[in-house]
Amino acid sequence: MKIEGKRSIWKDYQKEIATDRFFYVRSCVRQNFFPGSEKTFLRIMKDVLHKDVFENAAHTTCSGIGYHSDVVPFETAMTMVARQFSIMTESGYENFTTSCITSFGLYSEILETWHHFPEVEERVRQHLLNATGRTFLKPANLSHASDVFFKFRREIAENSTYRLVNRHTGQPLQVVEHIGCHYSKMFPSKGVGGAEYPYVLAGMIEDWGGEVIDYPERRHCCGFGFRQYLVQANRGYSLACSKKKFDSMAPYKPDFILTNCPGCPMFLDRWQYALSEMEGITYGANGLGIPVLTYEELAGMLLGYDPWDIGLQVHQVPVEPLLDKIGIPYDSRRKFLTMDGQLMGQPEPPSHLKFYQHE
Amino acid sequence: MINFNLFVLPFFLGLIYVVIAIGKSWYRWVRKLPAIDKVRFISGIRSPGQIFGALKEVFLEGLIHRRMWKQNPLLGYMHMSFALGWFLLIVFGNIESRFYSGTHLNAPYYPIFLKFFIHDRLVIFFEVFSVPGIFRFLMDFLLLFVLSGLVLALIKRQKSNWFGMKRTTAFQLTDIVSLGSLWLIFPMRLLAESYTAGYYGSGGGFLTQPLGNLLVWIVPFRDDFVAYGLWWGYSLVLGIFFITLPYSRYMHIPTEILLIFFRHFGIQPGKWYSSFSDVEVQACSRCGVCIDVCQLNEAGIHDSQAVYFIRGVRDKYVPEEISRKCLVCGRCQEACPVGISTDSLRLIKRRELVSGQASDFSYLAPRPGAASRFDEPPRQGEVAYFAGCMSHLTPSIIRAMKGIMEHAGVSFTHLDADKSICCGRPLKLAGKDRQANELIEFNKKLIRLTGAKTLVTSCPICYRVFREEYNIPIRIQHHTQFILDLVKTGKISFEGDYKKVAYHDPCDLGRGSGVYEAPRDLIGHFAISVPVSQEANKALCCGGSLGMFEASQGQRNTMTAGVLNILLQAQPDVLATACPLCKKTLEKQSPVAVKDIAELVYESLPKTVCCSVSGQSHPAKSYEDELISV
Amino acid sequence: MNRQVAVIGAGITGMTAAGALSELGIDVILLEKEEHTGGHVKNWDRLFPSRRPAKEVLDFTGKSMATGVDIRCGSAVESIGHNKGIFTIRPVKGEPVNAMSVVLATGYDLFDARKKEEYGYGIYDNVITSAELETIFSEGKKLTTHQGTTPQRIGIIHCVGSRDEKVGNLYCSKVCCVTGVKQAIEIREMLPGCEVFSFYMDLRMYDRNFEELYFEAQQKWGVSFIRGRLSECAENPDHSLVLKTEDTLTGRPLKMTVDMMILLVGFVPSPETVRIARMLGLSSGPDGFLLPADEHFHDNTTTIPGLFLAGAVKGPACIVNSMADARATAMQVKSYLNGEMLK
Amino acid sequence: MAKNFGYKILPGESIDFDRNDKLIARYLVEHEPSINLCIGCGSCTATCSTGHFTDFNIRRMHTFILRGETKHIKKEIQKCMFCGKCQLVCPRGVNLRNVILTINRAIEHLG
Repeated sequence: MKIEGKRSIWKDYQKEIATDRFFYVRSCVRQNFFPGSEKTFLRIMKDVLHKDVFENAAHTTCSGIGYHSDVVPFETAMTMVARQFSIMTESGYENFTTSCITSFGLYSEILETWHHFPEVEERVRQHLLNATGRTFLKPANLSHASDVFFKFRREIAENSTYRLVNRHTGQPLQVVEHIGCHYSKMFPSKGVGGAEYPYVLAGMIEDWGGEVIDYPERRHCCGFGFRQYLVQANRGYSLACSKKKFDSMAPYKPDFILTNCPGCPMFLDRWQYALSEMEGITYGANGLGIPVLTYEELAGMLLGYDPWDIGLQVHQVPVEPLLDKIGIPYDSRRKFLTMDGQLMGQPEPPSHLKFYQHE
Repeated sequence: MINFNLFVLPFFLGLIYVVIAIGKSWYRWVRKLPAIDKVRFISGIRSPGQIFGALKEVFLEGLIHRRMWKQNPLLGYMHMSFALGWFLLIVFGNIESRFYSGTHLNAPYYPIFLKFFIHDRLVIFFEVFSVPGIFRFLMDFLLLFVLSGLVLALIKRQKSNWFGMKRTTAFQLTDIVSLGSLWLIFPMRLLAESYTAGYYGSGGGFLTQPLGNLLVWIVPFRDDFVAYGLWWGYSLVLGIFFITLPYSRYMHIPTEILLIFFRHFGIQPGKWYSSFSDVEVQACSRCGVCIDVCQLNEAGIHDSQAVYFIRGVRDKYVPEEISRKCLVCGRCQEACPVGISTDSLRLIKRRELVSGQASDFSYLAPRPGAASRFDEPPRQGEVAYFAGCMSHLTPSIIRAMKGIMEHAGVSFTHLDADKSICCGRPLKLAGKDRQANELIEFNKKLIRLTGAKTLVTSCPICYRVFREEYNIPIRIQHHTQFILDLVKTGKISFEGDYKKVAYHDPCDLGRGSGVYEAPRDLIGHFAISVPVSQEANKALCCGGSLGMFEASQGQRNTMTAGVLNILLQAQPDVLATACPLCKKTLEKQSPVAVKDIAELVYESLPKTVCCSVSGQSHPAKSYEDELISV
Repeated sequence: MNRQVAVIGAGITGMTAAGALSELGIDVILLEKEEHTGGHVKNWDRLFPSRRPAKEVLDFTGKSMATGVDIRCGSAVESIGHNKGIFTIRPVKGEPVNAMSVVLATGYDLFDARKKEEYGYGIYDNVITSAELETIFSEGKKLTTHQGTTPQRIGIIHCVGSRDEKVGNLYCSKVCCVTGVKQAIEIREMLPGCEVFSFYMDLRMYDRNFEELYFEAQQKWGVSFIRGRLSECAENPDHSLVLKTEDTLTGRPLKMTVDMMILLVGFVPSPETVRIARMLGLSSGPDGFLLPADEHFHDNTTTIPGLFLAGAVKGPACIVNSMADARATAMQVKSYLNGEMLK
Repeated sequence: MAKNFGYKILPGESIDFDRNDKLIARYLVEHEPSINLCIGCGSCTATCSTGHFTDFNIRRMHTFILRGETKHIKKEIQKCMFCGKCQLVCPRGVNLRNVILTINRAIEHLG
């Protein structure tokens, strides 16, 4: 592996990312999957990076999930997106930042379509106007929230308490980065580092002290794939996709997996449970699984936020071994307590996947 | 008078040994015959006619070597001089000995060593016209006859190409001992008789007496011990020959006799290895005639000719590919002086090799409820025409056949107009008889359903298996026979210019089915047949044989080039054959057009007819319209 | 400095053209930007399909230029212009050249395999190009992996940078197919224990003895050909490579590990060709290669009288065709100088 | 105890060349090397007598064998009638009848 080769490719995929005044749109599903992530993003943007990030309650789904599940036509999706732009315009912002990768992909696709077919844009404007009386300006800058953290990765590192280093050995942690398919596979130029060797998460890992693992199935889908999962009959295929990735990365002994998409951490995390229950297969050291994190959770961890405040307790694969490796303290007793000290419920112990017992 | 001396013992014991050994083998082979063949054997030995026929063939083949003569006169003479000469020496020796012993019952060694036992009886040398004199002449003459063969045999060992033989077989140790002793028998006899005659001054014939006198003159000391020693030597080589015979290639001599009887009793090679096969294998004389006639030589293949294959069977080790490395063209079988069914033996081995492999032709079976070809009502055509798989790649043959039948007003059903179920012979050639029988059953059903009286095929491969295996009460004809009948009954006639045609005999039509004349007669009606140096039963295989599995395309091409050389010697305008596979194979390399006889016939029909006939417009509806939908 | 003809580019085409012109008694100068003549051919070990050493061809062509050709290496063209039938060329070094006619033989470049990112060239240790393999051959080295081990299985990837909309090249580079077959044979010859798999879309064995070479590769050398374009490649922990393709002849995706991968890189117009064409206002096709005045009747001339095109400036061409084209150009130049140019 | 969530891990469609057992492929290449000459033109399959009744595809089958995918071939190959038309049309001189016979043997000997 020649890292210089990758660097020369990264040079070709530089991306314009706004530096302030972000109009932030949330993901439909992330707040259920990993509820701490978006909150942590906003917290870091405000407290650490001191940026202006605006949210508008009128924001709805972009309909990307329906579009990619073949239930929402493109024409409809474009009008929905036009409405989000009009809300942004109305709010006085022009830097559009999405929490969701599929949204990001859909926005990119629509802006690219309008760029090549202005008559389509005109038609959509007319639809929106007829339906809602709204007009809009196109965003001056479109970024994914992970682009923003990539942009400010060094600032985050400077403010961090911890680094991605094994405190016992002093060695950098070995990290698998997994990029959502809709981030740059459709439009390599819209993603940091392109589609083949995306740099967006790799850059964070490098600057936060870890090392990136390049394994054969790095390009493969996490297994969510919308239709694969949404139709129960197809779920076996979803599971097979995840398994393919785990089998491929396992020989590299990753310390954890870092993701930037709503679905990926969900499926890479939960399918490890499903695989262990169905087939008795476990990955990671001592049958504990490979922890899967979102980039917001990781940033929060390194900045010294309480692991349970950023939602690490909702992970199926226990994160405690990773916290121990880095040296992040946590209170095991608080893991399943709500903010106001109530027990939030506790999962049944899995049959094969081991629960972490703190020494 | 005691007619015994110790020196006869080696001969006598050897003789007893060899008689017991042969008897034992014969008994074992007969006992192990399959039940049906045993019945044939028992009824055979009770039938004087069959016995006589067998004896006649034993005489013609075992002594005269008729087939060998046809194949190679020099070899024929060599073998005849040994076999017939020795046989007559024994016969006349026996008769002669009776004059001296006065009795009909002599010890077996007495005639053999007669000259030793009667050396003291005065017989005058020039007493030519007396009975003993005639015998003396006769015996010396026969000895000379045998010795002339021996000289040829010695020459053949050194210069086999003088005998037209390019390759011959290697000897094993027992063969060498046996052959050495065989070769020494007659020189020893000559020396012993001559010296005895010379020593006693009488008793020899025109050869032995002068030679004896010379020997006595040459040998510095005069002693009857020399004569005695020579008689010992003679007896010893005889004994050695007899004792080694059952373990050497010369066992083929007594085995061939049994084989001839078997054949005359109606016993034939079966599907599986049997006692009969064993007899055939042991009857192989390793003469190597099959090596030279084999076309594989041209392709650089020198390890799988019949004699090598049979050696493998005898030694119970045949490398797999050897059994499949054969054209199964039948040329070696045709040339074999012993008449061993080499192709059958080869196929037996192939059957053994694939016996564990399965086939699945369930897709051909009519599915319950579905309309299929098997539900069709019988057709009215008098002829069922089966073009054959290969003919699908030579559509001009099919077009010609349809045109001819239309022209002749023959109503026919085209059995394989669209799809064809293979006739089964290709599977049989792979050793898969059981699987082939499944296909045969499907095809039989189809044929029966047509209600036709005659089954005509364009493919000799199909023709052969139709005749040999189908067992259907319907006339089976190759299209050459069928067209010839049309000509003979005046249903078609020819016009146009006469071409020079060289005819190539397809293996399965000629040697395989004995159809040599129909194609030639037919060609004679519209063209001039030019001679081909190797034709009819000696015809070469085109090289495309389905019997061959192990040859590369390059090797096949070499064989084809060889055939074309022969076929084109008389510079014909066109090469005719009667097989789609031969046509495709020859066509590839031939500088002149290669056509099936049917095509030539079609082209030679009166022009008005020829042009009005189209391949598509024949009246009989295609039988394959209703297909099994899969 | 005045000359009758200036040939720009001393690859095999320019050398052949210059040699032919001087043999016709024409005063010719040969300009080359590099320090040596020979162009791409000097980096090649043996040539398809006969596997004649490339050096033989260069030596032969060099001899034809031995007398009468003024060879100027290290003389890249800084500017070129024409006025009233006289071309003025300013090289980066040396005095300007005035010529009555110019033969443009600036040829091609090899496709930069880095652009095909998913193949990992420049990133994975054991991905090399066909040109690099030739260098290994011509230096007489043993073919080893980056880690120094003897490869047990090698994948040869056809159409890298050719017939690929994704890199903007729709055209076929013509010579890579047979080069791949030749190199497969050479690998098998050098390393009999090494399996060779060629991944191809079509095998375009267009010229004499090419198909026969393909046949030989299959029959004698047991090279395996898998019909399917490589879609992606990844590296294993042991630095071997995982190839993913569709085995289109079975209709199933196929995954295979190889120790090394050879990329058969195609032709692109050389930067020199593009630059000089721009200075002269020559037109090029959608593929970027230069257009002659007419594809059938005036395939060596341009819209500028006295300016001729030879060899791979007009698109991918093998050595044999480039040399023939160069000789044809020389004859056309002679006609032009004699005032006999066909209209 | 394996739990049943109402779906199973689907086996991959992809040919895993490294993991596949290529014993039969090796046997085939060793005993009938002409198989290497195939250029995948499909003449054999187009003319195949069995192919007229079923979707028997000898070209694809032997390609599968060379890739080590043999499971479904074992049954399928039994449909061949051995008529030899495939061999007669092959532009590369592949000895196809022996290819099929050799595959049969390989399956018999090597499972």
